[in-house]
Amino acid sequence: MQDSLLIKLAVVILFLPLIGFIVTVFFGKSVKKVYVFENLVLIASFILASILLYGKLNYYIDTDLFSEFEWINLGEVPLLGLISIKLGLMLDNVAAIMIWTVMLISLVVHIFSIDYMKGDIRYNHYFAYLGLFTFSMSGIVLTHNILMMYIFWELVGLSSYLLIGFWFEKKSASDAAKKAFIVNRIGDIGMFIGILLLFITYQTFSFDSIFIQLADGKLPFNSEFWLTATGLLIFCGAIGKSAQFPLHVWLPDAMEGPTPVSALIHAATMVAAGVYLVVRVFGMLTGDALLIIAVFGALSALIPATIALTQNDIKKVLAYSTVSQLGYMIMALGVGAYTFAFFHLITHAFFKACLFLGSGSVIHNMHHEQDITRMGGLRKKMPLTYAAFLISSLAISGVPLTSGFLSKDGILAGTYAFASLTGHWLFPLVGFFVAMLTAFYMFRLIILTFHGEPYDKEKYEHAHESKFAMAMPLVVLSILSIFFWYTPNPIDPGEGWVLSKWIKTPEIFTPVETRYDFMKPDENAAVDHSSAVVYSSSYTEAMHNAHYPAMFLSLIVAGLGILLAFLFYQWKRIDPDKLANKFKPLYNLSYNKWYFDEIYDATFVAGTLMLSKFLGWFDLKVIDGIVDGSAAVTKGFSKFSGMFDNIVVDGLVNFIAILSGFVGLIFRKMQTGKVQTYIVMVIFGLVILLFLFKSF
Amino acid sequence: MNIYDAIFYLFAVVTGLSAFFVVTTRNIVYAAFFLLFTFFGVAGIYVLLGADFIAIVQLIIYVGGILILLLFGVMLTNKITSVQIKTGTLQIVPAAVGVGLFAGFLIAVLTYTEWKTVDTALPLTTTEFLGVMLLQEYLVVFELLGILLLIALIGAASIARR
Amino acid sequence: MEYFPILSLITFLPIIGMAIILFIPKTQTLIIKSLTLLVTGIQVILACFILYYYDYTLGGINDPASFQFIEKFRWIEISGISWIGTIKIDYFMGIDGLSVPMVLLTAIITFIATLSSWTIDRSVKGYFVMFLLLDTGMMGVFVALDFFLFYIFWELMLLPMYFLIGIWGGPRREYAAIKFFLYTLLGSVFILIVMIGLYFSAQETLQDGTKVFTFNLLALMDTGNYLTTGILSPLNPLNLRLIAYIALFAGFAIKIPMFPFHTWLPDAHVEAPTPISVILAGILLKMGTYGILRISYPVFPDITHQLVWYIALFGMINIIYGALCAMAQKDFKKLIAYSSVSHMGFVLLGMASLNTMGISGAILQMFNHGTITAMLFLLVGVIYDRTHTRGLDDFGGLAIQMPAYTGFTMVAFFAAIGLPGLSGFISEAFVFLGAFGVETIRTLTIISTLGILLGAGYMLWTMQRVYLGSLNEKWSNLKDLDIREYLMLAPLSLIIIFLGVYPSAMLDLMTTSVNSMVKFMIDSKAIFSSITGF
Amino acid sequence: MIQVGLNHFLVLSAVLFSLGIFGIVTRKNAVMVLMGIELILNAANINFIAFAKYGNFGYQGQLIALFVIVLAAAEAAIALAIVLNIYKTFSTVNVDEIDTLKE
Repeated sequence: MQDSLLIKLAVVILFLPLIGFIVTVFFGKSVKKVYVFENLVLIASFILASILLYGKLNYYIDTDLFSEFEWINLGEVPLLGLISIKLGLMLDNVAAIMIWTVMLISLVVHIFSIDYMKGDIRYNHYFAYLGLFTFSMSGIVLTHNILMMYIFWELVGLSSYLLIGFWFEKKSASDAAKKAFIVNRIGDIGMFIGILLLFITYQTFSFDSIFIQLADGKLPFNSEFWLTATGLLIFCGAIGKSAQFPLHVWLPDAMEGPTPVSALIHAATMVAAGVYLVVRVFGMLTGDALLIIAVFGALSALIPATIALTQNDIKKVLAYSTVSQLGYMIMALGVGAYTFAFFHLITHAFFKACLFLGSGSVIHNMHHEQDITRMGGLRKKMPLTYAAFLISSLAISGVPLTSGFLSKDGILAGTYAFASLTGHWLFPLVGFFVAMLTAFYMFRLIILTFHGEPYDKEKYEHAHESKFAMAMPLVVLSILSIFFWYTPNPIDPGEGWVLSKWIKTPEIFTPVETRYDFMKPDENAAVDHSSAVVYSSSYTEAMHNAHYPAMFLSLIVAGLGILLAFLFYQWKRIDPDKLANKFKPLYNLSYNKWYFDEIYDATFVAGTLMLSKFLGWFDLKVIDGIVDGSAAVTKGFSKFSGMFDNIVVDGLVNFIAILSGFVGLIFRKMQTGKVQTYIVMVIFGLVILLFLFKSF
Repeated sequence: MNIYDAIFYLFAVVTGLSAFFVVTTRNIVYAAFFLLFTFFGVAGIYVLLGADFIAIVQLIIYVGGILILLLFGVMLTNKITSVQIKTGTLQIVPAAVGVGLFAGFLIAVLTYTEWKTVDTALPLTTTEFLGVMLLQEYLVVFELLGILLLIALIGAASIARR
Repeated sequence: MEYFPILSLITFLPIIGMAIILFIPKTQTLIIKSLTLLVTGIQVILACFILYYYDYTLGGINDPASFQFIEKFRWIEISGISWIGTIKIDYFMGIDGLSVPMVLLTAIITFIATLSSWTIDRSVKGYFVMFLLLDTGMMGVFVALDFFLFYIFWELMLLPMYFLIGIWGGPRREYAAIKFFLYTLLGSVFILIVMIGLYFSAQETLQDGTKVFTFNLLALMDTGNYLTTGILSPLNPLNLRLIAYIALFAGFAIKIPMFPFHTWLPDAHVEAPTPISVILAGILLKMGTYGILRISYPVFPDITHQLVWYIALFGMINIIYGALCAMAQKDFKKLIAYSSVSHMGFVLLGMASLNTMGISGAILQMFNHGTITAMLFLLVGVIYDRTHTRGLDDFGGLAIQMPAYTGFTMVAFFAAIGLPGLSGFISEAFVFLGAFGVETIRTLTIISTLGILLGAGYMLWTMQRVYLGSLNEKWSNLKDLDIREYLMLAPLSLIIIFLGVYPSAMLDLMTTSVNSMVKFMIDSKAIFSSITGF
Repeated sequence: MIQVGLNHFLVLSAVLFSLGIFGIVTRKNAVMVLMGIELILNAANINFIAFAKYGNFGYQGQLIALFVIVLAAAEAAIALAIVLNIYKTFSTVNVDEIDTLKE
């Protein structure tokens, strides 16, 4: 297998969904069955992605493949020399695994949607949008270039807009779509400025050549501060797209879209793009930048987890848990646990997609009922969904033998090791606390939905297990949530092939003095540059030491969370309502999502609208008023001069006219109408002229 | 006073007098005949000025053409048999005064002006030179005149027929 | 092709068409319309010819040898008028990378505006006569290289515009037309003054060695041609160049329109009939920025360097202020008019950067804004034709009733808010890339990026109010697009998408010129500092 | 008596010219008016030829005189046609009775 072939394969994978989109959107109206084409395209790209993954991991496991072409050539630019902007693909292990994940989840969502969306008036368009999304997401994954990433970044935003607002007849849906796009844009502006900084520093957008120049010591404005700032600005994009605090508000609203879409975009893939972006630029982030990123991650892990505790909408709970889990990943990246962050990204993608599709299955069969307090007892009616949901919940809670346990434990160990090396003990604290909360709210969800007595008998009676097309994806995804796909040893992820061979911590390119202490190369190891281990041995040691304490602690907190959930809701030993009344302010804070929407509405949105209203008024009244005023003054003046003209000047003219009329009356007599008389007069005139001009 | 001068005065008197009669006589037919003499006189003047060809043309066209035409005009517009061929005059006094003054000034201007004169000795026959000029330098004008005449011919016919 | 006067042809073809239309009885409206369509169609073909024969490697700007399709001959020559001396004015046309995109834009937009004019039913003959006259004026501005000729075309376009708004416009048409006319006339006066000032400041050396006063723009760009005593000479101690520059800039800025001279635009747009709005937004606004690039910049490079910060400031104000004002509007057309203000701010910002990326971004933005805004106005025209209302709150749910129409709207809207893959993105990105690279205006650039956000805000809000939501019952029998409307909208959206995916098609046309312009600006800075010592 | 020179011819032509004008102005009959015009033309011709001789213009003066004669012929033809027309319309050729210009 040749590397050029792999790249070509990647190109095909990238563009197949676009073809699917174009065909489906144009023939969506005329050809009823065109959605089949889109599904076939997705199957094809999934197969190709599998081949790609196999080829990459088997033959090129340690080489990154590149391919690029010139997109824009600005020629010989004065002062800067030749500038051209290139686009292209990069295929490393991370990208290969990610593209496979994206394609797999996209495929199962497609298949799930065939039944779920049946009967919708824009059925074909729905699949077209899914194709567009898959295309843009693949672009983000495969790019080697930050401008191209931004391009696909925005395209993903577009497809997300289209899909969230798919049922745009509902005002809440179109509101949510608008909100998602605009909130994402806020983050994107930061990212865009970061890109601008990178470009004016390095005159290129490609990751590799930026890294090479960075390793040579070229910094933005020659200052480490600006390198940190650039990293953080790029991270702004991730804040927006991965719905991190404080821009997380769009994601719960985005649940207005069809549930499979939530599974694909707002749980598994698109929101992961932010994490993926940080993964990509990890090599240029300084210690300070990483620390701030970790803080944002920790906050995003904590706040939505507390909100998820009290939500009653099944999809909202899952949405907040998504934000929380993404916060985990970001935090993990911030503390340097790169491999575990990416690992969690993959495992999370599977089990969260499974959870969402499971909730979709429930919602579908409960006739679009989303309130978990109105469900209950569905375990008997929908055993398969229940099983899948349970496995995924165990995974997200971090129970052993699941994939989630492996990755989450790694992240917690990473924070633990980080704390032991640097003394920031708040990170592991938050990590473990959130792990408990996660276990609690996930099992609250399961118990309220599947256990206990049905709330609405009639709906309960009509509920039934989903058909094959909807059940199959759940099975596939839940099987992928079990440990043995990733490692033979269910308690130590480090022994698995994913972490030992496939994903490695990348080289760090930032100047040594700006890194975390543990990321500085050891003096004795510095000789061996080719080694993939870029952290100092102290980190390896700390990580090793952290492994078992972290694992036990996480087991304990997960168990505690599950136990609490059972106590509250299954066995009803503690009345949640009483507790809620007791801690009314806290409950309200959580129930109302910490009032983020209200605060933003009252400040930024209202402020902008008021400013715009004011400026609209200002423009109409003041600026245009000045224009009209000057026109009025001119007009007044012209009126005056008009009067002057009428009375004085025109009076004079009229007087002359009257005078000449009078004279004319006299001379009228001379107008005989006979030519000859006129000639006589001419002659007299000539004589007079001759007399006047006589020169003698 | 040489013979040249004498001939000049002769022709000048003939021209002037007959012109005077043209404009003063009441009978149109007489006026036409006096006009004939005027043309003759002018032709003589032309000869004196060395323009023999022009003089002949003057005779042929004016006398042979225009004058006959005018006579026809008289005949056609005055029914000879019934109506007198005499014509009235009008505003003689102001016209006489005006024209007199005008003529005086004109003559004064013409005589008091210092004309830069070069007495060129022209060859006796001018026909050949005129012919060459007409067909070479002034060919376009010549052609245009031809067209003009044609147009005048057609125009006159069409106007008269209307 | 060497000596074929293609520029004159493309410029005066509409006049010929106009002359023919004058002889057609006014009841034959179909013939008149078809003839106009034919004329504008030929213009598009000629523009394609120009594109085909255009040499990408020639720079233009200040070097007469690298202009293309040059037509130059003595046009007016009056010798010996007392103290003015001999007046010699050239008929001088030629194009370089700055003008080629504009010529192309003019041809395309005019053609599409003709299609859009099909619905005009009031005194059709007069309308198309004015329309074609306007066409000549616009095309002429973009190909003239002699200031005098430029000015003539500039003014030529004013009058038909006045009538087109004033006769075929909406209810407040007289007010809007007069406002437009007076405003732009004021600008023209400024330009005229500076033009005359320049005329008496510089002398061009002819081939036979004699020196004459000149309107030739290329000669005016050469500092060596200025008389020491000239009013606007760099050597003149009075330093009137700054004032002249500001006057000239103001003259062009009114056309852009730059804050605070922009208020004619919303009125003119709202009252003008759809095709005229299209031309107004698509072409006329570009003349201001084109004039600055073609005349203000190279003739006054010294002052330009001094005032760059202010240009960027006004660009920023345009972006933010226009966007915020757009957000407050309730009338669809007014909203788009203010969005034009905002988008033209990007052009100003890009020009202020004085580097390759910024200026190519600005020119590209001029082209893209021309196509995008034209499309937006056409889209408004489509529903206005059907419903006779433009209130944003009068609609809702049109996406259900008119899916194809909504599809086109999506393309235009997302292009307007700079979505990658559509043309608006590239130009905005280039503008920012360029402007960000200049240290003095970096802060302004960062503030300007807010414009992207606000743009998304008002566009999506409009989208929601007009197209999404439940269908307003009043409009339940609206028809979707017909063939003619497809013909107008499809080419524009194709251009938008094509340039979004492959911007090099347009950028390659201009890069050489932009590079030589930037080089010229840098070089002239050195020249000026050596002359005047500042 | 002085030698006959340019001035003599010029005076003669001036006299002829004035008489022509006098004729135009005073005569009632349109045909007579035409005759006056012929006199004026002749006066002009004399000037042309005189200057041709004394002003060193070569033959051009004579040529112009020739052209004038031709024009006179054309003019006479047209004018007579008009006179005939007037006669048909007004039944008179007396120009003093034709004063529609007054209104």
